[in-house]
Amino acid sequence: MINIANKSLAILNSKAPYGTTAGKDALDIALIFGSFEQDVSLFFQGDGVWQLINSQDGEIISVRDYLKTFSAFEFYDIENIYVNKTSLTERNLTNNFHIKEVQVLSQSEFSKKLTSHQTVLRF
Amino acid sequence: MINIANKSLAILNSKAPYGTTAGKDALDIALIFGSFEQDVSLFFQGDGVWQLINSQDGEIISVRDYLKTFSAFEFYDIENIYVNKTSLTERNLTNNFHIKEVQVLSQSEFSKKLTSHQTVLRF
Amino acid sequence: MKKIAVIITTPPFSNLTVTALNYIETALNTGVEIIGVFFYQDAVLNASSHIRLANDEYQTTQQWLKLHNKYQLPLHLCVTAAEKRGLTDCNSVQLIANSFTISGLGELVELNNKADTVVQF
Amino acid sequence: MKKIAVIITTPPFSNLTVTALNYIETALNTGVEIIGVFFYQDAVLNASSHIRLANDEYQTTQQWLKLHNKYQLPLHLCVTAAEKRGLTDCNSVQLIANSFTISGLGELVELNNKADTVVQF
Amino acid sequence: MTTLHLVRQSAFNTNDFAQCIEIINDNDAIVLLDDGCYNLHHPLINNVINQNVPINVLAQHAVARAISIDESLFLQVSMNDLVSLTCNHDRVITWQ
Amino acid sequence: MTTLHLVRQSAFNTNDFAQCIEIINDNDAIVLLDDGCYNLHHPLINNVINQNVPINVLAQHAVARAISIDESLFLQVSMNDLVSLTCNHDRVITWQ
Repeated sequence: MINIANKSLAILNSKAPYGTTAGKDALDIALIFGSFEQDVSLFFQGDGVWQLINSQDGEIISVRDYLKTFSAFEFYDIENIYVNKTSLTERNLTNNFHIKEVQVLSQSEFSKKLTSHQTVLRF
Repeated sequence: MINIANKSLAILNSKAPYGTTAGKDALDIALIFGSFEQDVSLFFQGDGVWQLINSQDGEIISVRDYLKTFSAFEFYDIENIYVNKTSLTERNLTNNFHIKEVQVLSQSEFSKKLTSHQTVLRF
Repeated sequence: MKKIAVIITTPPFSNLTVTALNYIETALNTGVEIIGVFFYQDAVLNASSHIRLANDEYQTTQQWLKLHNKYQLPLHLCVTAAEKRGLTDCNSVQLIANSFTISGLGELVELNNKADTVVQF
Repeated sequence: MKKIAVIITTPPFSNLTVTALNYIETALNTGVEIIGVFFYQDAVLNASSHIRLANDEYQTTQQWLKLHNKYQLPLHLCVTAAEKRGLTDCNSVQLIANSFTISGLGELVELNNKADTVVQF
Repeated sequence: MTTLHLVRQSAFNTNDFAQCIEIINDNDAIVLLDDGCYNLHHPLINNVINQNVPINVLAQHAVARAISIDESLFLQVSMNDLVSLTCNHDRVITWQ
Repeated sequence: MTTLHLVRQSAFNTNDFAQCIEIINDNDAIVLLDDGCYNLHHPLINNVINQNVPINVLAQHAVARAISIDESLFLQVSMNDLVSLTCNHDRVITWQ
């Protein structure tokens, strides 16, 4: 087997932003992979889609609001951000996100894109 | 207000036995309350009902099998053990339990009995 | 005034613990008597004197200390749950913050009997 | 033979960690190369040298030590996750078992690139 | 003898809210807090509305999550109100 | 390019298995282990059966939980088999 120098990583976010540290822990991995110029993509499914919704403010509940760091994705060359349309619809949510680059995918597109990555980590 | 010398405690078990320590942590509380001659009842709802099912063997997966301690309930004067019938039915489970004293209650009876206790802790 | 006992089961870096702290502080400010807080399961980590959080994160452990000092709030640590998580005082090594009392589940029996209501967080 | 990297996120007293240990031991016994284990989130507690479990419970930390000694299995601890949970080495206090290497998330980048497959537990 | 139910988990993620609904009685009250606020978007909330049980929402927790509260159906409460609610009921059950 | 899905949670308790089913492709395989074994009792397992995806069950984990495995529908596997499965697929996604 040949080792691949830059294996693509998909991070699948499944948890809401404030109730657990999962979203923050996943973000830390994304930023490190970005800063090492690795190919990293972010996926949001289930309650993970809440991480992308506009007008949230964690400071009201004394959370250091890591969602604000999402605006630094461009700086880290993290350009592929995908959200599952079905998860949005189930939650009666519109495409009103706090960052610009989000791509809304149908379930089959979402699955196809996710499994085009060599490594998938889920938080 | 007058302090009540022996406030009744209901412990509501909602988790399967081995995947988390919730069942064991709840049992430890039940046994302490029992040993202090407190009025304690056990309730099983949702995946908590798996804790009562017969023929399990945690030792196969290297768990110290705390379910075996359930047979000591009589010794601790823990006599009220209630299981939610709806939770059993949803899981296609029969009344085949590893201890004898289990009372299967309908949803409304289960709710009524649970809320007849002064304190309810849920694990 | 009502007497409340609180059981905490969530770790210091969880926002659920911040909710519990806000509840307790609000209760104490409004004259409700919190007769004690019992730390069980992952909540025992709240008693660690070695937690290092980033400066801009909510400093949970300092907040417990503040409530303990200001209101003489009793903070009871379940010793079995603590030992399971590597939190022990032995020999020269002190890991548990002074504001916490090392207790067993028997303390929970007492809190339950003394309180009018027990609130689990 | 395939090269596998493993990420663990569950604490030592969780049966999910026992599953991960069994997987790793079985892989090593059958000649699969485990290039490293990365401990993240609550899994950092696996590295605590102060854990006290009842004798009849599965001794997770001893099992990690055994695999480390027998197979030179690299055990990488995420330092930020560890500090958040009170697990630090400072001055006279040593809390982290010797078999673990204190690492950052950069180590995960390396493991991901070196491994054929990453398995998360 | 009424019970206050504290709901702290999203029904999209776990089964806790569904189990709470199995237990809730006519004279009880419910508080949505923490991730429980997401249940305002979940179909199960209609079961509680139909039961005519008072549904309180911890306002700060909903606002932090950008969840709006329909005041014709739900009561916005503060932490002070939550303290009062826990004192005014016979027992508290926490669904988390 | 096939994916191995490790399912470690009960669908009666959390939404993880439902999310797994959203992602699973025709050539994938699934392993039920830990509390994922309870999904043999959950209606969602029929979705996977209908998709003709191989459903492996870690035998020890099911036996410990007193869950019987219908061998006409499911494959009983050992930890050795699980190691092979993780080596023979292009990637592993863990649903926990």
